[in-house]
Amino acid sequence: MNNIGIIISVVIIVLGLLWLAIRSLTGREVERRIIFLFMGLAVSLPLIFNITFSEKATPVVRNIFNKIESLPAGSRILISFDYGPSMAPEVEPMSNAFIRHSLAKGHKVILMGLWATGQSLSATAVQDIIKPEFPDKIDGVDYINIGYKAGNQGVLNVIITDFRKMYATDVNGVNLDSVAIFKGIKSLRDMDLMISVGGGFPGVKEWVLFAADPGNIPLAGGSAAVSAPTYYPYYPRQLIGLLGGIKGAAEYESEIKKHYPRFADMPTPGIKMMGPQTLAHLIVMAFIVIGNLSFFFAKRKKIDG
Amino acid sequence: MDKSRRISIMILAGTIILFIISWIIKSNALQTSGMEGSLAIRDAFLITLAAFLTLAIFSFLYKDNPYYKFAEHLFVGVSAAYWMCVGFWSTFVGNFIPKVSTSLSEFFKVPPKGFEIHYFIPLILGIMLLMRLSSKAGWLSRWSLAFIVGTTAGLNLIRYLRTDFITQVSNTFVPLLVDWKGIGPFFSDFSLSASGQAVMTLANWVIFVGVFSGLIYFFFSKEHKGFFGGASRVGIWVLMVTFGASFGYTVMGRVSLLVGRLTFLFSDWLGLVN
Amino acid sequence: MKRNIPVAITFIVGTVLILSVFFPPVERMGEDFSIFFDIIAVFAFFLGGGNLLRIHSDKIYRKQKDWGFSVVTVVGFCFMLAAGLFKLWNPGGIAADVAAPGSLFQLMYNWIFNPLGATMYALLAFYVASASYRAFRAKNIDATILLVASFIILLGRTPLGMYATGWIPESFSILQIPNMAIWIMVSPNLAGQRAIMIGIALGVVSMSLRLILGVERTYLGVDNE
Amino acid sequence: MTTARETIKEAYIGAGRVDAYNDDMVRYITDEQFGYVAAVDGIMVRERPATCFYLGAFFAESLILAETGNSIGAIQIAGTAMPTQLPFFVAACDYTLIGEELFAASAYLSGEPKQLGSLKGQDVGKFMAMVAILIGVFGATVSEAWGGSFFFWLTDTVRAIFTIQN
Repeated sequence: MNNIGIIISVVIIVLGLLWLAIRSLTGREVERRIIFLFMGLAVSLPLIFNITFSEKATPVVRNIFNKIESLPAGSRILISFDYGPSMAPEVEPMSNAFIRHSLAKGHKVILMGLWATGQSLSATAVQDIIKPEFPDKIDGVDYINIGYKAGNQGVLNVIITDFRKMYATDVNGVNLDSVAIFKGIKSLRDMDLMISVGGGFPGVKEWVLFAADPGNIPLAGGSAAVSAPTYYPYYPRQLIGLLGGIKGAAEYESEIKKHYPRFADMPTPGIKMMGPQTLAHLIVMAFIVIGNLSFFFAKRKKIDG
Repeated sequence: MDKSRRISIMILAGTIILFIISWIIKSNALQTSGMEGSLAIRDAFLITLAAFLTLAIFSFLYKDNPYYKFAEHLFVGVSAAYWMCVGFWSTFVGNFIPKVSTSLSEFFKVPPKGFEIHYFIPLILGIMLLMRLSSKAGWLSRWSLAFIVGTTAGLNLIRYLRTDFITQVSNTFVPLLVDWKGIGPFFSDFSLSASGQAVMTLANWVIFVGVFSGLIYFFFSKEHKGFFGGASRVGIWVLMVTFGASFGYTVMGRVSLLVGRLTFLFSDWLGLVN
Repeated sequence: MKRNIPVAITFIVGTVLILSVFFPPVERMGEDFSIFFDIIAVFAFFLGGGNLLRIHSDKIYRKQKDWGFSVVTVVGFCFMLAAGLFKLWNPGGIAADVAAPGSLFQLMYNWIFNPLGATMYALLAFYVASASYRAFRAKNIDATILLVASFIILLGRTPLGMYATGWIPESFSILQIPNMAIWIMVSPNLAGQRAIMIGIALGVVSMSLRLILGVERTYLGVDNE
Repeated sequence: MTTARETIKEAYIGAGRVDAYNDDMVRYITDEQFGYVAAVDGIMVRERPATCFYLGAFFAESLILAETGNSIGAIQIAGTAMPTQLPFFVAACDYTLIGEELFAASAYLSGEPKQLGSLKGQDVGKFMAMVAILIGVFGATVSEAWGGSFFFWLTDTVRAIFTIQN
């Protein structure tokens, strides 16, 4: 299936590009909607044929994996949902992978969010990932969802010295003083690892500025591709690792699949999305090349004539 | 009735019929997969709704049209209300109510934290902010705006100075020769692993030259001529590579979002792929 | 009164927050101000909602062009607001998470808000494609460098790069496209981003100082008196 | 909107061509992102301007505007401080003001002392950063290559100056 799918998709796309190249090199306009159609096809075909590739983790991704592996079981990991629908397809696989990995390793997981949408996303993660896949883990003991608070960096500025001043209860109104997981936690400084998943404002950058750097707390990031390059100056001193876009998510998924047999059958949206992604990248590059060729061709013709 | 109006009514009717057909088929599909009756009908409705809204937005690619406008306006309304509700329950009820009223705390079922009078400051400033909606008392909102601006400025000043300025400068103190063992070993290993000293050395040179010339490019007090001009030229090239990287990543991100939506249409709605 | 008090507020609040970093006695005050800020942030959401409602009801009232769509906005807004504020269909009642699974609020998030928001941004993939074909030109050295670097990233972030250059031996593995992509990210990209970051940080610091000292007052708007 | 009209009118007065100005030149379209883009696209295609300036804060719409400008053959000049939109402008426009260049350009063009002052202040900061980087890199290199306690001390001192502890 994989091979036939690849062949069919590539043939359709290559023929289309040839047509486009001939048309534009002979100086005829191609309508915008035809370009749109190409893009739609380039993404749809690999999806329908279910084309996937194998992934290998790069150092900036493996650093996060190794950090979670090296912490002793029972360490406290905080995962912040700092994204909304506009980034969800890219970064939701990351937050799911982090939750799976941390819980499988026996860590305590605290979920929160600096985006209001984080309230819905963390609730979904508990419902769809933690409850069905880790039925033995108990809310308030092994994991807790404390939800969203308004105020962006203002929230971080409080919880870096005192959690309870900002968060009196979890999302279900349970007092934080009465839950086992929060025993001995005063502030963010008691976390063994913080992970911010998101790519806008507030996001990884605010976590570095207002939590990780002043508190000297290890921070990992999962970011939408658009803003991932801007976080590199923090790597590796202020940010131990970074998943950039869907490729980062796919690499992380493949890494946990490799090390944990229990995740052999887990859904891997990140890896699945890399098939369409690859073809779409090819199309974009081909468009740039064809567009430039016809541009210079037309320019030369003008000079000659 | 003119022709274009007739066509648009026909399209609307067609859309509604398609919606209902999709709803019925999806309910059946969900029920055969073992979902309980009423729940299947509800979920089938929701999935179909989401799919039609998705398609309505995509229809903008053909041209601007009423379906797109409908979806866009719906989005604006729903998202504003979403943020309001979550903000109200999480922070207003969660952080403000417990500090000011025991009976209200009981009503909202949040643990009271003891009365603190200075918590009325944010309430007053908040109400002043809402005065913006009135044209007469609008100037009062400046007080709250001043508080917001002051907090942001105070929070940002130290943190940006420390993390984005000072630490970035000191992180650039890189040795320009790494683990020097002589010319031979230097040229023998161009692998990307940390042991590749040539690669490390090269990387450090690029970081040093790149940051330095980039700063020169953004240095406006001296005209960019001579050495300064050359350095700022190098600076712009490094910045161009940076933008190239951002460009590549942005393309990647945009495509991912499209893949995400098409995955929803193909698998959740149409059930073409699992 | 209309200008001096706001400037004073900005000065006091800003100064306290700066001092709270260095002096423990002021730390508590800094925390309180942060919490006040967070609570006021909620009012900013209310303001946003109120503004939206005002603009659209005005449009409806005056029967302006496309006022029908404003009805859609207002209805969507009120429906979502009711679902959230009264926690409709929420299995846990008033004490539960507003976004508890199964609540009307969460259903509307999952099946209306999320698909709409995600699809809006998914449109951009199409525009990237058409801009690639019609707008991105290597018309000078700068743009050429940019496009070449982006090609390396685009290839390197997919399995294609490995297929194309996997034959290059390990001792020269930096020439493999995926490794080149990594190298670009951690060297030139890092350098360029850092130069930009230092510049922006200085901009933020200078802007914050001007705000706190009351030199910069444009945020107060224009006086009409 | 009113502010924009005032500004443009003043510019026309400044250039001595107040007769060429009328209020319809400045239009408000809509506050919806894509609705705005669609409308501006339409205007550009119909009126075929010779030059398009895109200055200020842009989000995802940058790409669509620049593409339309390219297709009508206009000379395009862009300036924005939005890091995520800069690549698209650089690739699609004839000239792009990058980040602070935009503010610097506006400061020099207007000659306003307040703006120029803050620009100078930031340049002092950049100068300090450059000097520190030169010393730090020199010290780090020498101590890495030949050792020597003096250079260790030098690097550490510069590093210490550039580290806040709290």
